[in-house]
Amino acid sequence: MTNITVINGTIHIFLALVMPPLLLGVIGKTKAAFAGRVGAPFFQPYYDIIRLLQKGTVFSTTTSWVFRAGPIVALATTAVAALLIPFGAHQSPISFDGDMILYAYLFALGRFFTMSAALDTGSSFEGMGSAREATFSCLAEPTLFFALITLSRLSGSYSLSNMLVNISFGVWLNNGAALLLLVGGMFVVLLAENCRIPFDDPNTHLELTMIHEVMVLDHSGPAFGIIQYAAALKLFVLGAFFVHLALPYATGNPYLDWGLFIISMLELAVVIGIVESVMARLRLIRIPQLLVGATILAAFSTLLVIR
Amino acid sequence: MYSALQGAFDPALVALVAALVLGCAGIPGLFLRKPGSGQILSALVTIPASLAGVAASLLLLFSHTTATYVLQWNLPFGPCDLVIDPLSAFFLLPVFLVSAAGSLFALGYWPAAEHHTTERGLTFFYGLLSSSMAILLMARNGVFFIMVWEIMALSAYFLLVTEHEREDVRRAGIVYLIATHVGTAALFVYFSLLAAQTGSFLLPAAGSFSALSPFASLIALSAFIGFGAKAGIMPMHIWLPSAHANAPSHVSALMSGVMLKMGLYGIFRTLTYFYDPPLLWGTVLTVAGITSALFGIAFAVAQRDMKRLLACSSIENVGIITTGIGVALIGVSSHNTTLVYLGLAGALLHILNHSFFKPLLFLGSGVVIHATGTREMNLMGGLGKGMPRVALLFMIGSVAICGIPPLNGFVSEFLLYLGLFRQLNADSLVYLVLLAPLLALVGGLAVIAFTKLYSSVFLGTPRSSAAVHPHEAGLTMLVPMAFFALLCLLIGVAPQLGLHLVSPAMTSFYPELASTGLAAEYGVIMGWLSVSGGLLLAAAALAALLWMWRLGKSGVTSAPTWGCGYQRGTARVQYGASSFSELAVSVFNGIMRQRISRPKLAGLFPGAAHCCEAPTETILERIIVPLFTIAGVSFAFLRRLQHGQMHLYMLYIFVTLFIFMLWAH
Amino acid sequence: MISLADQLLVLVLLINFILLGTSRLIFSIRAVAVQGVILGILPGLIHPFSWHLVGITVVIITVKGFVIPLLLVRAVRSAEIKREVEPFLGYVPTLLLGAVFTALSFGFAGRLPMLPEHQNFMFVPASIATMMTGFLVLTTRRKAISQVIGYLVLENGIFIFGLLLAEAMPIMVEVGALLDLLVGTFVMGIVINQISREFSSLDTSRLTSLKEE
Amino acid sequence: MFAALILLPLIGAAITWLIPYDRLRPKVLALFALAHLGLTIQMLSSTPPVSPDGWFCLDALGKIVLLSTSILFLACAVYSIGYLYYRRERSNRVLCVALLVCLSAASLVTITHHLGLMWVALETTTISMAPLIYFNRNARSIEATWKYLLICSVGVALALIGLYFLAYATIVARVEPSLLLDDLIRDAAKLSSGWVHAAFVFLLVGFGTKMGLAPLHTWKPDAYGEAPGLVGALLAGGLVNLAFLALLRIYQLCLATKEILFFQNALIVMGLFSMIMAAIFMARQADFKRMLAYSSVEHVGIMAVALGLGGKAIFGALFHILANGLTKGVLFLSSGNIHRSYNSKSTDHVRGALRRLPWSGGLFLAGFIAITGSPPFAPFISEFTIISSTFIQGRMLIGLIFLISLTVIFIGMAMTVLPMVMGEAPVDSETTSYRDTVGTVGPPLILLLLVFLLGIWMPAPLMTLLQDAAALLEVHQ
Repeated sequence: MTNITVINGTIHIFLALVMPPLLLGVIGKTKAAFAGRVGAPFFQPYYDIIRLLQKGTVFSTTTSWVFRAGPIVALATTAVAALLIPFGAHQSPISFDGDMILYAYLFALGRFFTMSAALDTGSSFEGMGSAREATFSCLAEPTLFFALITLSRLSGSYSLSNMLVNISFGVWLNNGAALLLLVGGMFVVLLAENCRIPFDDPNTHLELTMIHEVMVLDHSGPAFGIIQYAAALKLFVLGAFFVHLALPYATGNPYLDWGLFIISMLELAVVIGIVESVMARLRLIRIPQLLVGATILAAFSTLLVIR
Repeated sequence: MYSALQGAFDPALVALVAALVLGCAGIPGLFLRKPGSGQILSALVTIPASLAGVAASLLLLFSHTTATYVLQWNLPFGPCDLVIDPLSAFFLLPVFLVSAAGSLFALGYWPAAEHHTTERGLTFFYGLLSSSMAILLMARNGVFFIMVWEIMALSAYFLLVTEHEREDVRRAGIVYLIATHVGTAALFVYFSLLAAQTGSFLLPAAGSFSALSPFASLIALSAFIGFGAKAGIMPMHIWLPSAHANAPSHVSALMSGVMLKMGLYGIFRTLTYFYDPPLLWGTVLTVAGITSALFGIAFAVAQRDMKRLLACSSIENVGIITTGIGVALIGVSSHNTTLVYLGLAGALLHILNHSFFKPLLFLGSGVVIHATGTREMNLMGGLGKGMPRVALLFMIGSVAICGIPPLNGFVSEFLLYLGLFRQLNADSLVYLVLLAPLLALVGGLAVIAFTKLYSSVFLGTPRSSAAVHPHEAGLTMLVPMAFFALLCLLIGVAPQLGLHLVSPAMTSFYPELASTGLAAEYGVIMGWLSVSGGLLLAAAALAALLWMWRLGKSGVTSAPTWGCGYQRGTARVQYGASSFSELAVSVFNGIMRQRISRPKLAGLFPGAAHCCEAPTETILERIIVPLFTIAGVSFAFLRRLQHGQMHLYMLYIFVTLFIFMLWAH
Repeated sequence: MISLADQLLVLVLLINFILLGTSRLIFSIRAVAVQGVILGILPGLIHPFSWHLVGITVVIITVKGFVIPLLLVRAVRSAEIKREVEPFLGYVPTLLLGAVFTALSFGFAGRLPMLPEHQNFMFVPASIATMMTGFLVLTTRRKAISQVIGYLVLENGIFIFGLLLAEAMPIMVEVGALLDLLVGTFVMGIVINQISREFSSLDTSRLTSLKEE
Repeated sequence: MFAALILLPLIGAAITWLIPYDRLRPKVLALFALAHLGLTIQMLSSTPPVSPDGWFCLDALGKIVLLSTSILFLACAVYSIGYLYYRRERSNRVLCVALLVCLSAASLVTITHHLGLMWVALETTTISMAPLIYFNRNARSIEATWKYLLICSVGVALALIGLYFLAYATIVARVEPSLLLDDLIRDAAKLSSGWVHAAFVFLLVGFGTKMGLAPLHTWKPDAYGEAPGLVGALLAGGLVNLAFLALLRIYQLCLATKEILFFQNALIVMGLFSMIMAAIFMARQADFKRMLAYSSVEHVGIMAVALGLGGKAIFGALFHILANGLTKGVLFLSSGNIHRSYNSKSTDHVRGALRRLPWSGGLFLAGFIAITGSPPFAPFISEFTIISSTFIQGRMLIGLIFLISLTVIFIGMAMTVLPMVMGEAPVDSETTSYRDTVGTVGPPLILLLLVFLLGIWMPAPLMTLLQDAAALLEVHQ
């Protein structure tokens, strides 16, 4: 426990706590820019969340404790996941052999409760949403594992920190094809898991078309605030994973590396924003095909590295 | 029959006596006049006996000793040994635990007052089933093994057909009986071949013969068929869904939680004989396992009957376990100790875990069915308000069976995953790692299946009159469930315990493991798992506190669910079980093959129409039943030989005579 | 003496052909009776005199020649049927088959490892031919009576062979066998009566209700 | 001693003939059956000396068959008290007399070593059974009786030819001509093989017909189907064993003549064929008594195969004599009760027997489980011994065919039996006066207990008896 690790850990937790909503803000700003608008300020998501936390709550009469547990578990799981994933070139606070499996399954736990909470309201729309969430994330699961296999093979280690920190330009030079395929696959998963366009449109107003947003339709006030924050955190965590693959630069100087990490996260946000503004939402029937496509990309990358 | 078993007072003896007591527990009830007294008596006898049995098994497990008794029987099949080695002791744990829980549960679930005609038989055969399984684990004489095995199978049959007035129960019974008998036939071959090899009906000692010896692969094959049929490995699983769905719930718990494991035990026991299993065997087991897991859970997603869903998920779990065994076996044949360790640990721990959460879920479904009088999930809903405790326990079971942290199901799957990942940097058989994404897919489907089960039963609003007035279960039903839920939590947050529990069985299966430091290494990782489990709970608590605080500040109002402006919403509008899984089913329809009858809507104002989606037993209904019909038809013409014309019967005699005369000269 | 026995055996063979050829039941019963009497005489011709022999002869003649035929005749009368109409296999084909079988049996008997003193006898071929006749009647005739007759002829064939080994067959067994034959035929007679009462005919092709369909 | 065993039933027959009361006769019958069993046990415990002329000798083989026959007969006799109470409409004089005559003849078969005498006794049992099959006095039972009588008589006649050939073989071989088993075995080596072969074929086919090996079994379903339950039990559990004993005698002779191989193969072929036939005919069998008949065909097949295999399987075959006999008793007696209660043998009408007749239905179910070779019942011991010895002898193909047909038979039987006993009795089913009584349930229950006991525990004397018997059938080099 040297004090550099302590410092890194503190920064890690601090970033995980503070930064996520900013990404949403950046995305919003980017989209506004593309639409030729000024758009909401970068910190709008923070305002929203704080506002929501102050609002009163409406509970549906049909709901039970499961409905209340939903947001909490979602937040908790994402938070623990945030502790497992390394930010930038730094080890994550918690890392042990096999933590990537825990990482993957934590999201399953969150999903289980989010979907149950949605179904607890007895509303057909939220049922619809959770049914879609269930199917799509189930299809996204194998992709993540193929990615993990590839990374574990490339790094020769079994914990997220090592396998992600290990990715460098050197690795890119040797296994460029595999990593490229992987980046493609993981980007799709990133968008799908966070219900971004082209999978889902967070700010449409037609419930019939939504996935994630429709699931939380009946949550209000603080609960909704927690959900928003959890969603942002999830984006942040998965984003961190993706950034490691796509933009693996490191200087070796810890403080510079933190800076680099923040920048690359913002880059990612911008990219997502661009994608969202140039693409239209896919028809639901197409989504499974796209996800399977991503799986195939990841599978190929795995085959490339283990052959 | 059996002269007294000589031997000092020791755990093995305790376990043996406990097993026998279990068997006798139901007998007094057959003769007692007062209805129900037998049931209570058997519970009173069974529970202490089982607890003693559990204690004894634990002692045996950790003392790493092997206790042997010789049964003085006078059947012409050589000496009959009863042996408890760590492997048997390990398998004894679920037997005793689940039997005890079930016999307590039965008091509330199957009260003699309501079921005076069936209760006696049920109690008797329940005891017989438990005890036969316990003794099976000790039997080391092939013929004795088969006898106990068949007693087990038959008593399970009689338990299954308790409500034989119902047509589907009868059909399930026949399918089960035929399947198990075919399995027993395979075991006849198995033990005969073993006897042909060793010259006696005693089961061969561990590592006593080579897989290259003649018939070795035939022995393995017959074992795979015979034991696999009982374990429910695809494609020998055909009997399983209907059987588990139609038995009384505590019987389903025993069958699914323990009886399936007897098949797995047989496979384990068989594998101990050979010191050089070829790679092929491991591969076959792995492929069969992962197929069962994938198809099993896929079928589960499609089900509408909640017990059928649970049964299908048993197929999945057995599949995962079998995959673990297969992986371990591959490790054995490729001398990769780590793979052996992780595969075995995953398989054995999952056996234990599955015997915790599956009974929990079956008992829970029993309560639900008891309350609603239906197994059809589409007719339920909103039960969580009527029976909050059951709902909570059922939630724990569901999370655990999905293999999600922080519960026990995750631990065993974690070990298996780790084994597969470890293979990445092994020098050979790297492709094994490709099982991981498949397992992940299985996990995803499991989440779908159990969200569907849990939410359509306990959440939302009642979808039919059946589910309107649920009543909370009595203590006799809640205590067993709570007990299993606690076990799930315990192993979930303290995985080291689970690892500790399986290690003796592992070393007795593969002695080389004792010398390695793997146990310590993975003990540490298990420690990390419990740390993160703790963190998870802490984070949840924090978030909850934050929320509470905010709720305190800002007011709470309650209103009906937001119906998007649609005012006439009824309970039927909500997403039901079938509608929830419809999307997933449509994606995986290649496997599930739903039978969908959609009405033709014609004209401007079509009348009322009815659409029905029914999951099919693909293998049974599309392959096996047609095969039987074909066979029946193709042999039917031979029946004309019995045409009733006597002068032709005479001719048969003379023709036979003639043929034999020709043959003789 | 031996030659006489052979001539009698030829007579037996002739009776076989009569049985195969005739359709009148009473007549064939009589024929069987005659065959029985001949069989009764035969032992006397080939074995030296002894009271045991006399006893045998008397018993055989009474049973085979009189009692059994009487039983059958009674059955026929009570069933009031005269003749075997449309058998499963016509008369001419059965006759031909009978001829073929007889020929075959002569050929076959020639190649059997017989005792030299039996070599030139006609006993074995005659017995085989008679058995074959019995089979033929049993398998081709429709009326219950005819089938009984077939059974009797079969028994006769066996009996002829038995003549060769009187010393191996103790009297007790001989008598027992005869007794069984007698009782058997008696019971068959009863059953035939029942059949004719139940089905108002002796046509066994009606007795085909017990079968798998 | 021997004379007593034969004469006792005959005296009984005479007495029952004279008794004018239908109610009294069955009781007398049971009394004599009991006495006969007592005598049997007495003879088993202290084996009487061989009669001076060597005609009568109770060896281990005879003992086994005698024991099983006597036990079964007692059960049937006791059952007849309860059963005939429901058949008061007709006189049971012939039935009782014929039963006792049959018992006497059966005992004679078991104790004689003179093949000619054995043949006479066998023929007597055949004939004495005919009136029993005809007991129901309807068109179907006449037909059954007629077929049974004629086919079996012809079959046994063929056996007689076989015996004549044997005798002639002795004459040809210039040894002292005789049909005494012991003499034949003594001079077996000298006998001319041609005649002996022919003899074996005729004896196999002859006794095979009586035993009901396919394709000579054609009379069986008819006779078993139409006869009353207790007669069926005696046919399937008693007469079959007598015929098998006859085959065993021939087998002994074959061993001595060293012509054994052909005989063994013939036995295996016929046995397997019988099992396959039984399997085919049991599937979708709508008449449960006929189903039992085919099950009997199957089990004679099993015994034949076991005999053909030799070695350890012989032990199985000998034990199967006992196991099969007793189990068949359970099945036929309980099925008789079910038949009485529903007044129908068709599985379309017979449903829910467990609800309507808890005892008979339960016994029938248990009997089914036992006869299909499930532990813990006696047939499992014998059948497993046979199967395992096929594999231990390395005769995989035979073992597999054996096992497959057993499985198919199980499936067929389950499809017929389970719907019968399970579920609810159909509302439109005929209501009859029959109720389960001690008289009609006790005997099969006792038999079932015996079958169960033998399934888990083999008494030492029985063990020695079986081993002695098996020793008689071992190949002596």
